[in-house]
Amino acid sequence: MKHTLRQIFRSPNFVVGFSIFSLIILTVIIYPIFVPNPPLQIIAQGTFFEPGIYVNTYDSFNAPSYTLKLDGADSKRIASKLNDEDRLAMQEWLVGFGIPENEIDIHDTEALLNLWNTNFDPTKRFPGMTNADRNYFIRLNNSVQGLLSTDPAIIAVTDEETGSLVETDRVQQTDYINVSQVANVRILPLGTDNFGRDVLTELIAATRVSLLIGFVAGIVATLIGLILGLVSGYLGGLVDDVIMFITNLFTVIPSFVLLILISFSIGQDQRGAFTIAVVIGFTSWVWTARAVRSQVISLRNRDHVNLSKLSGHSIVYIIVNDILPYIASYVVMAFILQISSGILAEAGLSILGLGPRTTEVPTLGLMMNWAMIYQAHILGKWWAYFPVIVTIALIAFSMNLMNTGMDQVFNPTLRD
Amino acid sequence: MANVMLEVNELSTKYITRFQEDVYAVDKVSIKVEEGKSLGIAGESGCGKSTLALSLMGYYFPPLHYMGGDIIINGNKISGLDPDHVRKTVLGKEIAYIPQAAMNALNPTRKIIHFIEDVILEHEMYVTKKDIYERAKKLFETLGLPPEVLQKYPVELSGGMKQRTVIAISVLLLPKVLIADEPSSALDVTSQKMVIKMMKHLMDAGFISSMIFITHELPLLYNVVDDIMVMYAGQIVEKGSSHEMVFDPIHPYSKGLMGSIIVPEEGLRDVKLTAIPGVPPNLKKPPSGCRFAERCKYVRPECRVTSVPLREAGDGRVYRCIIPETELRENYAREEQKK
Amino acid sequence: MKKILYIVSLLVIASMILTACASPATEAPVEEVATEAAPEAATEEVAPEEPASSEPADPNSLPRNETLYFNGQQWGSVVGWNPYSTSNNNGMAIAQQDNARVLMFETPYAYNMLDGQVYPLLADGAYTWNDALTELSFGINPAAHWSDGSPVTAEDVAYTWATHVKYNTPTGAANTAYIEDIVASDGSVVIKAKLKDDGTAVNPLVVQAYVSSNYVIQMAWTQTLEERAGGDATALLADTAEDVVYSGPYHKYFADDSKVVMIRDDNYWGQDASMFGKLPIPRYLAHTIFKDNAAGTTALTAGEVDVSQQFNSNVNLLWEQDGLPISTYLPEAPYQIGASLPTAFFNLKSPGLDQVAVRKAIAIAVDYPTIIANAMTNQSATFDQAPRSLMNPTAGEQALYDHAAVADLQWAGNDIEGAKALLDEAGIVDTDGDGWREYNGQKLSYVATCPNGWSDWQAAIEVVAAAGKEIGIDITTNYPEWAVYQTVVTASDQPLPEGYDIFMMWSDGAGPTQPWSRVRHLISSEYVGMAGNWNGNWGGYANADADALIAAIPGMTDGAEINAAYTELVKIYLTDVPSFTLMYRPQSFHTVNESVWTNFPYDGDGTNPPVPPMDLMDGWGVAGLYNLELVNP
Amino acid sequence: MTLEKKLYLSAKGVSKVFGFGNQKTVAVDNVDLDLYEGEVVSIVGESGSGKTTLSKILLGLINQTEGDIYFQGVKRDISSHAKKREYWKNIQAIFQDPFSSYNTFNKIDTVLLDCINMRGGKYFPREKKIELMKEACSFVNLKFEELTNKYPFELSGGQMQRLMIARIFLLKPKILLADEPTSMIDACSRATILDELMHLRKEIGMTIIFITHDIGLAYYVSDKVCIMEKGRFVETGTADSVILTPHHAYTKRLINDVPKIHEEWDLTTV
Repeated sequence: MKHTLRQIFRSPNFVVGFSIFSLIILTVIIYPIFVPNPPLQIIAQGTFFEPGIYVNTYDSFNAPSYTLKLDGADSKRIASKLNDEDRLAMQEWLVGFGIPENEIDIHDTEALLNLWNTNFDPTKRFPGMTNADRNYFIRLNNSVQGLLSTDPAIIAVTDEETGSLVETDRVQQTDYINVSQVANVRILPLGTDNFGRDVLTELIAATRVSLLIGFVAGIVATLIGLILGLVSGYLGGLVDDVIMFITNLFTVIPSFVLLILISFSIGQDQRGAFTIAVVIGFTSWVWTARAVRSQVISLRNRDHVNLSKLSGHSIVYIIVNDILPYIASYVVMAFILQISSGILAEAGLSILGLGPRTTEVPTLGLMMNWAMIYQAHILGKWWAYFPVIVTIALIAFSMNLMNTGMDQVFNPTLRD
Repeated sequence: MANVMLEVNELSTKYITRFQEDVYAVDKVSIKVEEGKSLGIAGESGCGKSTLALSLMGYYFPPLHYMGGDIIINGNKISGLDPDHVRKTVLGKEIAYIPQAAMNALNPTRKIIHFIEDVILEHEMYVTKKDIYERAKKLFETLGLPPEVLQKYPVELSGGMKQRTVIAISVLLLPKVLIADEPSSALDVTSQKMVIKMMKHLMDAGFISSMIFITHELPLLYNVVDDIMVMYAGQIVEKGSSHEMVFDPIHPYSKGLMGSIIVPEEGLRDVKLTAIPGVPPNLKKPPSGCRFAERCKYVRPECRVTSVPLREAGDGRVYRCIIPETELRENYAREEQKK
Repeated sequence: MKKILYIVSLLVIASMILTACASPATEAPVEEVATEAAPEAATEEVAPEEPASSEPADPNSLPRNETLYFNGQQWGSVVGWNPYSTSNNNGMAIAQQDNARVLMFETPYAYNMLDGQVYPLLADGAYTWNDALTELSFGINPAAHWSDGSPVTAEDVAYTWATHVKYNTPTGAANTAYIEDIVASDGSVVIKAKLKDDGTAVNPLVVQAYVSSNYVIQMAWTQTLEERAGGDATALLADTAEDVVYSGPYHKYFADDSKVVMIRDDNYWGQDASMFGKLPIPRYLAHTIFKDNAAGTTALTAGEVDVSQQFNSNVNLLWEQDGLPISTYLPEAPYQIGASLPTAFFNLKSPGLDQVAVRKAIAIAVDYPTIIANAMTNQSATFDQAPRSLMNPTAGEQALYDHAAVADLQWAGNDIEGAKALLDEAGIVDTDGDGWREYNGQKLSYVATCPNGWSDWQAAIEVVAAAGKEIGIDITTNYPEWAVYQTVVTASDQPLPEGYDIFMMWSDGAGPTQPWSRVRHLISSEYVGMAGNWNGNWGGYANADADALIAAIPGMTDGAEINAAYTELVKIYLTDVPSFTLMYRPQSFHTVNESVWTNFPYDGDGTNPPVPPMDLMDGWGVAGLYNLELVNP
Repeated sequence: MTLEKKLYLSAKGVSKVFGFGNQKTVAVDNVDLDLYEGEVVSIVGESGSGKTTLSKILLGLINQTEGDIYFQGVKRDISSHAKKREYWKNIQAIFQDPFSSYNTFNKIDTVLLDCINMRGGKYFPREKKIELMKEACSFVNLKFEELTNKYPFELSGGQMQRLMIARIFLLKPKILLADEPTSMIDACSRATILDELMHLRKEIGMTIIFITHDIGLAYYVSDKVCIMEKGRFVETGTADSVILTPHHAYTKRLINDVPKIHEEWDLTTV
């Protein structure tokens, strides 16, 4: 046993797979300790906030202010509101309304804005100008208002008695705050999803659930497959025929279709993560059963089994002691594959809307499902779905690597 | 002196296992086979005889690695050449190798004639399939195989027929030297006899010039080859003509081997079989002294220390033992009397 | 070898994920209709009556600058073109609500949701009521003629009604309680309202609405159809009517399971100076049938769709972020004109939900700003802008009740503490310490439901469920398929099964009978126990006061009186909370891509009367078709 | 002679058919066999002759299709696990491949302990058990101390097969069925194994059925030889009479085709 383990850990495939998998498990365990936010809490009002550091604006006014005189602050400010495309568009509008092109210097911000402010009229339309264009120019006009102003911004509060505004503070353009001195800062490394949930926290919780689903599904599938395979292979005869008939039935019906039918028929109110895991397990034992059976058939005529019989051992003893150890490595490999296929099956089901109930736990599939429903892929909100894909891929990949590694150790024909 | 077809000088090869351990399977083996002669290699399983056969081809692929020595076929040195070159110009043409259980390696979905086409087309570009068929048919007829076999699938043939077909295919390109590793051991006695008959015919009819035959079945070897070489733990321990080797072995190991021969002949029941206790050494760490020392009845302290060179015993016989030939023979005679 | 293994396994995983993603279950929010009556091949179909200026194009490669592309109206193959039937699954030509589609079949008047007025279409000038409000009459535009060249007559209007009644079509069944008869007299149409015992009309509002929501169908063709059906109502309604005679500007050109194309009738009577004075601009109206919203959005962004009637999440990003020439009716949030009120209904028979405290607690705990910002991606007016009531957020309806009088009853949502206090006060507390409240010893545990694939509703339901957790009421979600869902919800003669404690349905949008009809559908007890209830009040709410007010309003003429009645109804609604509105939704999502066509209606486009954002096909929205221009002529 | 010796095991008209219909193969065809106390009987046949099937029938590992087996004159009854256990106290086997005869997951001690248990020694004190195992090992010239706590794969093929004999030593069955016990063993170890088998036979007065394809080996060890071809016994008799003066054509061919060393191997007769 020790020897086998050592061999397994010498396989580079296994080691890489195992490292990735351990890393995932560790993250899943450790992250919630440090970031105990509830994964399903809706924190953002609005969809798909970009990844980044969110600093509370209100608190930032109250944070100590520092003056930093940095070069190019103005131009950065202007560039953020008025890029080259916008300047060209302004030029286009101005030319469209009769300003000679040579009078417009789009790089001279002040002159351009002067020209713009004196000429722009939101009601005017030139041929070929669409409503979308018109809206764009209106938005552009709004965004450049006061762009060149050097005045400080005024912070005022409402006087409760008179209802008038009372100036409390002025924010200079050179004022800076230190983020660490702001009371409320939330880092959203992967932004938020369509519900306004923190994607990273949700992802990690979902990974945990998906792994659990995978494990439960794997255990269920492997147990059913193992027991049926052992019984059918060792006893043979009528028992074998009956079990193989059932197994063939399950083989002929694609298991994913079966899975969909079962999940559909048990109704969503019954579909907890555990139930889904059991259902997945229940539909995916077939190959384990068949493989175990064929292994057992080849084992049951081996001399050591005959010898064990001659030593007067009972069927159960023989199955447990003389058959099971020989297929154990195989079963472990099948188990690993079942786990990863269980995770994928859950993801597939959830994407079809047949996954576990949504209000209790996040799962990887559900996250994908909602990201797709809210068209994150069309809108380019990659953080809502891409990390999920990567996670699923990493889990499946690491499991397959481990399996390949073990296969190289256990399967003599693959040895090099 | 007849033309030397195959000459091997101090050939050493090793396996490298998955755990990067070296197994020194062939240790400085030298062989000379003259034209028209056949050599048998005998030994316990794991003594390196199959590895030697593989090494003789000069074509090495992992986990087998070449360590040193020369292989000269018909005057051409093939060791140290580019493996691809060896595969294209040497294998099949100069030297042919029939591995153990070769007959079970035939792709069951292809007809026999297709294997033949593959072999010929690999080496000759401008032949038609019809020509190939004619050639194959002629060859099969000469070798006493029914030509219908050509159009059959491997599964349709009996084991003996399959093995004979494999041998026929391997001599298609008329190699000088044929190396056969246990070509008849999985067959029933009658098929075995037919295979042997065909191999002898190959020699007699000049399809091949020399043959190396590897088996652990001594009675068979005795009846097939001119000379027998006994291997033990990757080394040659004794070599001589087959009659001498069977009836008058020098080395204690050969003696043990020959004493275990069982044949259905009158008087067999009265013979006491000899036994060699113990197991061969681990070739990952071969002993520095005599490799047989651990199992040898006549072992002396110095056996375990110094490595033993091959000694000449006249008439081309060699043996690897510290104890002189005469002393060994005396020992054997004394034991004979004890019984 | 190992490298290859890595790559292969990566590829396998990638493809598994991709295949899985490729089939999201976002099913169209439209009833799936079996295609047993699939339309025949198009090539031999209706050619224009008179030779057109040029040969019509191949339906599979229509000239882009003569074709206006739609999406979101049609989610499966068209079943038929029979205007008597309501099961044609024909989103372009037949679908008929308060705002009838008038592209192929026309109504006497076209309703404009923006100003609440009706404009004559087939009718000749405004309709008139008699003094007693029992008879409504209007003339027929003498220019109006059918596609076969014969004039549209008052007899056609009368015969259409007679047929509806004779065969008890859905239209007939819905109106016989209010309309006694429609007759042609002196070339005019007279609609006689059904009278109450006291001699007044049962409901003048419905009578009035009839003229803008029901198609006029040719008498001669109707007789052909009757003959074909042999007088059998089922056969008549099942007829696919490929030979139908129509009066509208467009008609069927091609239809299969991937698209529907309509072609302009260049002989359309509406080019008469008395009507539009010209033909509508696009020669073809093409509607591609997409698999789901995502596919529709992709086509819209690619410029393959000009007018999109579907929920495009975060639609503003399409122009703000991607700079696409896409716009909605309003340039800023809520982007669309809200008209209907997607509503969560309480099953009043569920244990605990019979308690006002529980209902109201759930309703006030829900985080509406999040629903609007997240589920609707801001494409709904907020409840700050339009406080909850029975009215939609249009100015006209908002003016119909006294906001101040119900201000005390309003809630902003997200009021967890208030909800908890309300429940504590009602004695509904957690007695066994499991974190969930009990009522009568039973844990408050509900399932909130809406159809699967209706993404904005699903997201809203998720937010509702989240609110339950906050206040100690266990709410889980469930998304059955629409086919199942609608069967369950509309069977008001049977108790709602388990899993339908809180469920979402729509309310009426904008129309000539609104907001009366919406109010009625939301709270009138007349639907309790009705088999096949497609109207409303699916939760089984009954309130005699409300019923009385609903019955009285259509007969009222005094504005103040109506106002007081509506205020009272809103009061009842906000007090009893039989259901609660989650968001506002437009009548039609109206998102346009101006890559090819421009001059679509938008807020403040200067049209008079204003063209409503009804995708250029519903009611007065059709007027927008005459204003379109090519971006690059 | 037959009067003195007890009839131990006999088979009467035993047949075994596998499959049915077109797939039907007759593995053992109407075989009669009488085995007397103390005899060594060889069943010689080439692969596919049915000798392994016959041995499994005799062992009670598979059931015959037809015919009866008598053990010590009584019809054998192995219908239940307990009865089988009882039967197997009297008849035991050594199989062809020592490498597959061991459960590689169990230590070697298990094999021997199983035998002690089977002989009713389950509750013997530990020392007694070790004593028994040591005795068995030394009988086959193995050192128990070197074997205990080892796994089968740490042994050579010869050692494994000898341990199998030690097992038989512990079990002391009346009949031993040796199914090609030396075919996977190197020639050098073969003699040792055969020696030890014969030694054991003398020691515990055992009757041996020797199953082999090697006619020379059969001749070397047995009193009586049965030549089996295609499921039938074609020639039966004492070893000398069958091997030295064969009558049946098949026996003749078999003997003729085996390479010999003192006689000419006639390659022309194939």
